[in-house]
Amino acid sequence: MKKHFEMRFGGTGGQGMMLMGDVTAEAAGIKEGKEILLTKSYGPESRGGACRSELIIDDEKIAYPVVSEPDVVLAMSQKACDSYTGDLAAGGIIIIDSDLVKSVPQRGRSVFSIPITRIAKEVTGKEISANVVALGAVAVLADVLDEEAMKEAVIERFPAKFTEANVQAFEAGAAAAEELVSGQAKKYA
Amino acid sequence: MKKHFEMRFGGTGGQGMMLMGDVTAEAAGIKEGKEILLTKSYGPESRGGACRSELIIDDEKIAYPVVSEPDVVLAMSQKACDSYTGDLAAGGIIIIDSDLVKSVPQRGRSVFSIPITRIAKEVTGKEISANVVALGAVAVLADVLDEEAMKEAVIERFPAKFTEANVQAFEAGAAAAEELVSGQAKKYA
Amino acid sequence: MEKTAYAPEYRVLTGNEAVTLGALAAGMNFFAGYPITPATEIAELASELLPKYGGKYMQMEDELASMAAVIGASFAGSKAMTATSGPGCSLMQENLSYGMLAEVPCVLIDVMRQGPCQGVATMPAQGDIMQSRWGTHGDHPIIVTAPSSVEELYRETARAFNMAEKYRTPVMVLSDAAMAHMSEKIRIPAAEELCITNRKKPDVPKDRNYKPYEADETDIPPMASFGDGYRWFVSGIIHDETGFPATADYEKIAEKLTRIERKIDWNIKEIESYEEYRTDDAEIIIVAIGIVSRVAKGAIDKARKEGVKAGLFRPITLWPFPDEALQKQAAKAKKIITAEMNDGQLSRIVKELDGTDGKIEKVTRNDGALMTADMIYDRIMEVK
Amino acid sequence: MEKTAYAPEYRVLTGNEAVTLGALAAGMNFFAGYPITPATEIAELASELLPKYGGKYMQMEDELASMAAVIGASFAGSKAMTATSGPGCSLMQENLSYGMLAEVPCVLIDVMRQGPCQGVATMPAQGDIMQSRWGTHGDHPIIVTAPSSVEELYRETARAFNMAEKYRTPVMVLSDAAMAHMSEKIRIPAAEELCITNRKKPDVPKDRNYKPYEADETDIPPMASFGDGYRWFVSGIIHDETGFPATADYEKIAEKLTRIERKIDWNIKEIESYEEYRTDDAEIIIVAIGIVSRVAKGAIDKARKEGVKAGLFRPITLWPFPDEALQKQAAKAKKIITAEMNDGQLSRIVKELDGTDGKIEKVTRNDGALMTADMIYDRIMEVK
Amino acid sequence: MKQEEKVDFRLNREYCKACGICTALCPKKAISADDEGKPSMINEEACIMCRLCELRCPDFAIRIGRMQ
Amino acid sequence: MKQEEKVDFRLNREYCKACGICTALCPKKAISADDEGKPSMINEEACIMCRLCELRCPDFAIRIGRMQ
Amino acid sequence: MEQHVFDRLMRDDKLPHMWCRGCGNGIVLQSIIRAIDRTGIDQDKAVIVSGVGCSSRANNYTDFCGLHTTHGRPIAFATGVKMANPELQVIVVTGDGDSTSIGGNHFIQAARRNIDLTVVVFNNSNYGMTGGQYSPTTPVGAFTRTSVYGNIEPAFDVCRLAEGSGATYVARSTTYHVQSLIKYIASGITHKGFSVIDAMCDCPTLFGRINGLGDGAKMIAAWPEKTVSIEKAGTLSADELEEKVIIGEFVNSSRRSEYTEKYARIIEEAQRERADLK
Amino acid sequence: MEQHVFDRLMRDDKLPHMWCRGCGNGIVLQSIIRAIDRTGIDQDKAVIVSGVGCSSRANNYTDFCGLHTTHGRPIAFATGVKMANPELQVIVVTGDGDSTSIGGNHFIQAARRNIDLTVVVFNNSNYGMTGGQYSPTTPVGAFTRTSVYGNIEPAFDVCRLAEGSGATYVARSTTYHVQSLIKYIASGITHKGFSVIDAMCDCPTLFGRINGLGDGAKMIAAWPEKTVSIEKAGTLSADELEEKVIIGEFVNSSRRSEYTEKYARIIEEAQRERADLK
Ligand SMILES: Cc1ncc(C[n+]2csc(CCOP(=O)(O)OP(=O)(O)O)c2C)c(N)n1
Ligand SMILES: Cc1ncc(C[n+]2csc(CCOP(=O)(O)OP(=O)(O)O)c2C)c(N)n1
Ligand code: SF4
Ligand code: SF4
Ligand code: SF4
Ligand code: SF4
Ligand code: SF4
Ligand code: SF4
Ligand SMILES: [Mg+2]
Ligand SMILES: [Mg+2]
Repeated sequence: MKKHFEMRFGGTGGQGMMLMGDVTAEAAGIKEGKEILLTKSYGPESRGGACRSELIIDDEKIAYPVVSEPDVVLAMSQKACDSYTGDLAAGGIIIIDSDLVKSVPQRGRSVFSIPITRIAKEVTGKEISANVVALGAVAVLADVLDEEAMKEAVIERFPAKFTEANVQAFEAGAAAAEELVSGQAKKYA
Repeated sequence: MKKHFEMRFGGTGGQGMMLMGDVTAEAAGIKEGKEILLTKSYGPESRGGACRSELIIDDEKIAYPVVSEPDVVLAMSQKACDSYTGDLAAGGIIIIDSDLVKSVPQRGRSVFSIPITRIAKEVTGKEISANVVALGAVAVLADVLDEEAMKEAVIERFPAKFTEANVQAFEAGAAAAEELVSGQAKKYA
Repeated sequence: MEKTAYAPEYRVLTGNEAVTLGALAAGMNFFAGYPITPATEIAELASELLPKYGGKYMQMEDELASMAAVIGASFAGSKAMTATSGPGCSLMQENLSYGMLAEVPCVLIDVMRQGPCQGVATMPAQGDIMQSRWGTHGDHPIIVTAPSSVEELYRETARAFNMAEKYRTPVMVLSDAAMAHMSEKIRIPAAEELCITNRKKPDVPKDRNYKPYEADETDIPPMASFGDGYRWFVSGIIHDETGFPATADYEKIAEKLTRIERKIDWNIKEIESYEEYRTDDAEIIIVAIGIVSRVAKGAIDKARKEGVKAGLFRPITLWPFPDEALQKQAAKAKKIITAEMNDGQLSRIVKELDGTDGKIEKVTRNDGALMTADMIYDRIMEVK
Repeated sequence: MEKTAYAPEYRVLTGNEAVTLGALAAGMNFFAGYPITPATEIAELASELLPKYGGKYMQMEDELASMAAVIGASFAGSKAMTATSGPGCSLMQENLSYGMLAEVPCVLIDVMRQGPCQGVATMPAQGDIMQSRWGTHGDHPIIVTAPSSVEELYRETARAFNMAEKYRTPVMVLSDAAMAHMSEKIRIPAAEELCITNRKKPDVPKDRNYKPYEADETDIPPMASFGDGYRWFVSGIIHDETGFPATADYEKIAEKLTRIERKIDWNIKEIESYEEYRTDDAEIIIVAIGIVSRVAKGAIDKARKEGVKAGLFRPITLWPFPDEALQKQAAKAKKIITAEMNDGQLSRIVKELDGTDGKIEKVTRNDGALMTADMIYDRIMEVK
Repeated sequence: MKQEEKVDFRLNREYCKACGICTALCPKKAISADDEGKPSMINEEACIMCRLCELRCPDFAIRIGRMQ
Repeated sequence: MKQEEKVDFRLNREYCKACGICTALCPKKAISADDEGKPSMINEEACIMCRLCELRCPDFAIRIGRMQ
Repeated sequence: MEQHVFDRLMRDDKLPHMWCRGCGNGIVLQSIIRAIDRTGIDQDKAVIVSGVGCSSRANNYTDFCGLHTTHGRPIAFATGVKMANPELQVIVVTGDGDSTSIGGNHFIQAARRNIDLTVVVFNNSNYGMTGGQYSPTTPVGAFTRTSVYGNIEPAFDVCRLAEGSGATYVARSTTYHVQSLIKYIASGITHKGFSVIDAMCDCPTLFGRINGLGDGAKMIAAWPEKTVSIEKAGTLSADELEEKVIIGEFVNSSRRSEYTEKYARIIEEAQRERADLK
Repeated sequence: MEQHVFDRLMRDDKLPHMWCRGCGNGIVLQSIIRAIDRTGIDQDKAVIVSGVGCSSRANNYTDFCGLHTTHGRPIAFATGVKMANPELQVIVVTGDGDSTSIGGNHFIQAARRNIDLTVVVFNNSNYGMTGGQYSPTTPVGAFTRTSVYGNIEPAFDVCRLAEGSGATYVARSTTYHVQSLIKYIASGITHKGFSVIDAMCDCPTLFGRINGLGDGAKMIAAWPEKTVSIEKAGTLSADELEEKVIIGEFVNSSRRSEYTEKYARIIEEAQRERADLK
């Protein structure tokens, strides 16, 4: 497993990209005991257009709080995909919401297309759960993350009454990712 | 003549002590070409009770703007006399308005008593001219000063219509002082 | 202090959150402020949390009023804080000087952003180092601490309250726009670990004998609170031990001004704080604070791999500055490189020290971006 | 400039009068201020004289507004000034930083009084030396001059306007409560002697091509006035050559901030000013400014009578500081004694200089009274 | 509205942020949001040329006039 | 005023600055300035004990009451 | 054909602007340039001064001289500009926080002096730029980032404050009532003296969202219901008025003369005195 | 026998005070301690906060807790004191310059919040401390050290400003009308909310002298003629009122609740919420 790991969750305001950062940081930092450093879009920047959260995970103290070569980029909108994938690390992966991102700047990178928002709608009835679906997918695809820790972090983040829906969303995301990894994901494509 | 000469004009607000400083500074500094440094009571200090102006005259640049051993102190009120004569230089003189100053802290110093305000009233009809009378006296008694230069400075200080009265007041003051110096001043004593 | 719902062992917090929670842990019960990027979230969190613990949040009309309200609240017995950034700091200077002269325990957080003037509100910088000491007119003491991580922001904010209370003085904490908004995992210390300090109270009878500025051998006068039953007076004019103006008395003026400097100077060993990293055999000492000190370590490690003996001296308190400790390092070092995100303010402080003549090099960045390890590494390799 | 009714050859003037008349002689046509002891008489005289010469006096509601109005007036083409003392200076810092960043010619007179806070309003001090450079957040350039006599107050105030216009920057003049209120005889220089400088105006056509922050090789951009026919924009956010915010562009930020420092640094030889007294063979150098430098001469003369080779180095400009000249003296000297009315601010500046390590002694007085020649003399004899 | 004068509704699509103000507040519902949320003239006949759409567009995106 | 009660007009001469307010504004002219300009009770009979002299003395110099 | 007012008075190269989707600031700005246009003042003699805030970015986009100052101080800067050259037409664009919180003092003092500035307050009831905290004009009970328990601070009535301080032209309108908004701003500009136009506008991103008021279109559509005209207001009881925002022209007076004109007379007098001395 | 109020509430060791002969400040101060005495508030729970100016020295002489702050800021300091401990009775003594010039913003904001402070403005129409420059309350035409051509700045009506900003108790009296002055200050203290008493007083040394108004006694004697009661004012025309100073109680309202009380309710609510979480 890579010692220093960078990830970026990009979308538009309201899609819950900030929350994805929080949950992942909690899972990796508190549950897994790794060092983490999380930054987010801030101020006017975050008030329209693309916004993102960025997480660095490391076994050691993290000195420099800037993600410069992300290993994982999630793009939940076309604009996010356009703005946030240019500096992907060699060997890094891009995860896109296949309904919202029409074109991925191709530079020979692994792209995982998942209809994230559509899955959310189908599983929980609510588009707003898209970020939980995405968390499931990310948990599977970013090998630095532990799926169980992530799920727990999701559960703890919300009031109990949402647990069931969230678990479903998370698992659906994870499943979609698993399928892609095992090359069987044709269902939503 | 003493190279470094310090003088202090003390009285109460409204007696024109500030103006005495200005006129003397003008005479010594501009007309006589000496170096001068003038300070005055300031702020709340000058708004009631005793107030003063202090002038240093020297042939060379004056570094330290504080009068510490005045060679001449004029006291136009009892309070001024009480507060302002303690640090008189050895060999210094005190000039008092004999009607307004009842007692002079005696430490073996030359005191010149002149009924300055009374003279002003007699000569010009106005008490306010007392400071001009005092200037005449000072011009005579402080040997660093030139009587003519002082008189000129007085004349220039006021609008032309006051010239006559001021010259009379000045000369009366000078005369009173001359008499004292020549030991004949019994008239007002 | 009661353990807050916000205080489990480990948490992921932003710098601004850590400051607020650190303050609460230290007993903050009053906050007055005016929003400003990048410090705003401290006010926001305070506005939500303080009333939950019986404390008070006041959003004042500006920074002048914020600092004034903080001081007023402290006189009434509160542990009070404000938080701002450069432009607000500039506005607080006059009342901050009141706090210094009138010896008012209170804490001011300055989350530094790129200056001068409006600068760039969202970009980090370290441009307020000199202002934190010299921003206001006249000589005056202050304590300033400059943490370098979210965890340290928590601890140093708490310590700032303790020092404010102990030394009866305003204490400043310098954060920056980067640390303010990034989250790190921190361990929330137990209340005991923080060792809450409270201001010394007078024990004289409640008549007129209480003199608010009469100090014992510690140089720190006990402080009553308004309403305690003492009737005392305090002035922003230089005052004697009674708190009343001593405007005509040179000796009293000197006594007062000397004592307030002394109460810091003589306690420097307890107040000062610094970190050393790989300095044992270091020939090149990097001096860096806050966020820059973090990347400096990377640069040092890299240089050491190249056989260059580099080390880090990180002042945590900037004022008082850990002179002696640095001089000890300086004596052994061939070169000292100050690394900072401004035009060289830290460098000036280091230059002041005896024993540094001719040894000082600097690397600065003043464009709103973070300094990188490479910038420092390159400089090390240049001067080595 | 038209010779004013107030300009015969020699006059007896107070320091505050000299400042006002010097400003008028240099072309001041706008004053905005708020009364404060011991600077008030500058405002009072300005309020009377300015309208006589078609200029304008504005009494603003506070110092924040005063500095703002001064800057506004300068943009509209005026030669503008304000005058205040420590507390007011602290309040002006934010807008002063606007003047620095937006490169606004204007003059600020600080008549120093005993600080900190309200301090003692009528007592002189030299406690604002560091504030004049570091009072506001972020790095920034400024020119500060510290005259030592009434005559020099006149000349340096006039020169302050010239420098402000030439370098497009705020210039500060440090006076003090003693000089402000004492009168000395001064020679009023003829207009030619003062060499009035006016800001460089743009000569580009009046369309949008005028870029208010585009500098030629002098680093000083020509400056239009509002209403001239150019339509331009200026921001207190760090801006590019067009005056518009350059918030996302590190390079432009660095370019701007570097240029405004450079335009002072590269002209240091023209800006800096200092006096040396009996330094030729001096082994002990007194460094003193303003009123203290006067008594220092007496102390030096006295010491020389005792066979001690003392001399005076008097920085007239404090910022930029005449480094090189002092270093030249320092190289020859055995000891350097800084003498000042504060807790040692000048001393810190001198310590920063290379070549002074271990040589610096100080004598300070910070109780509202003037330093005496004897204090300096005694120190000389102690360290000699 | 006179027949011979046609409404000249120009939208600067680059400026328009699809806020929906113009379409929501057109007194005659002459304009309507397209699938990007940006206005287009759907009923020229209805338009009374009150210009409110232009005046209330926060993004300087609309210019409405008459074509001759 | 009842005969048996005499006016107790006390002046703190150290505090009094001889401003003349009390004497100028005494509605009954019961007090008058002495040669130092400081008030003294000149007409006890006239005094109606309105206490305005005390209330308006800017220097906390007057205390007026009744002697029993 | 005459150029469109946008082309004449806006800086096209600076658009699209930085404001959020549906933000009312753009409407107020548009009203300002239309008002300027209507008064026919010389484009080269107009200076637009702003403070700091979302709204204070307005003069970034206009093609006049523009002075973007410090937070809260635009009126003080503008006072200097106007005094130095009274020929200039000086317009201040400012936020509710900029003008009535940190800048409150300059606001009331300039009103008292009656100096000829036209101040347009972009009143969105919160501090937009810093992320939506309550301001001195936030209604009681409203939620913001610093009033999560509901705001307890009573709001200023900007017009009453202006009037109480001495402003000689005072009016209020909203982004819904654009025509009157333009009219009032134009009157303010033509008026000789201190003019205040309280331009009620919306911050959907922050204030709107946290208070569940919907998007920009919804918020703007709500104005007719929230407001009542000054004429109508006269017929309502205090209780009925409690929740309403009154719009209209509150003060339009020429009784007090303008500051720079009075100062010009001082100059005349002083110069006469000086001439007499010669 | 009961101790005299001077002995109970003044610091005898600080007298005689520093004010000039005939200065009205002493009368206002005396009225304040008599008012405090009348309300019977606990001497140990009263804090008198002042700014900087001649008048701001008032609390040097009183035997309460005293906070002598920076120029213009006493209301802001007082806000902190009162919020921190609402049990304290906080009284602000301030000059016209201190409160309506440099401190104007704090004045209007505290009024808006309706925080329970009692502000007594020692209104002598000039900056006494700095030697007599014009202030925001100097009448038009008056001479001062900075208005040698006659003041051209219109004056604030302190009471109107307070009212326009939201103060819930507003009154004015003069040093001549001491009885009503005491009464209003006492009412201000008892009133729960922000109270302003505009205490018109004289600075004979500076303002009096330069305007030829005579000494303290003359100036104080002139008040009856310069003033008109609020009752009488109602019967006069605007022109007749032009030159008059209206005295009386302008606002005395309990409609709006007090700030610290409202905040106490927030604390209750927040603590309830917190308890609910447990
Ligand atoms: C001295 C200072 N304090 C605080 C700030 C931060 N700040 C910038 S804009 C603003 C408030 C903006 O509110 P408003 O004036 O209503 O404008 P809006 O953004 O709502 O249009 C604040 C508090 C600052 N820039 N400077
Ligand atoms: C920041 C600051 N600016 C200016 C001053 C100078 N100053 C002290 S008191 C004062 C005005 C006093 O006027 P006012 O408040 O009316 O009180 P008064 O002396 O008339 O009673 C001024 C300008 C100061 N101390 N601090
Ligand atoms: S001009 Fe009026 S009617 Fe026509 S589209 Fe625009 S808003 Fe609708
Ligand atoms: S009002 Fe303007 S920005 Fe909004 S949808 Fe219509 S055209 Fe677009
Ligand atoms: S009013 Fe007071 S100070 Fe004035 S004369 Fe009477 S007793 Fe003396
Ligand atoms: S109590 Fe009244 S009547 Fe008697 S002396 Fe005093 S003022 Fe005059
Ligand atoms: S935050 Fe609010 S005020 Fe600022 S641009 Fe967005 S909608 Fe407008
Ligand atoms: S200067 Fe004026 S206000 Fe100050 S104490 Fe003297 S009379 Fe009173
Ligand atoms: Mg706003
Ligand atoms: Mg006053």
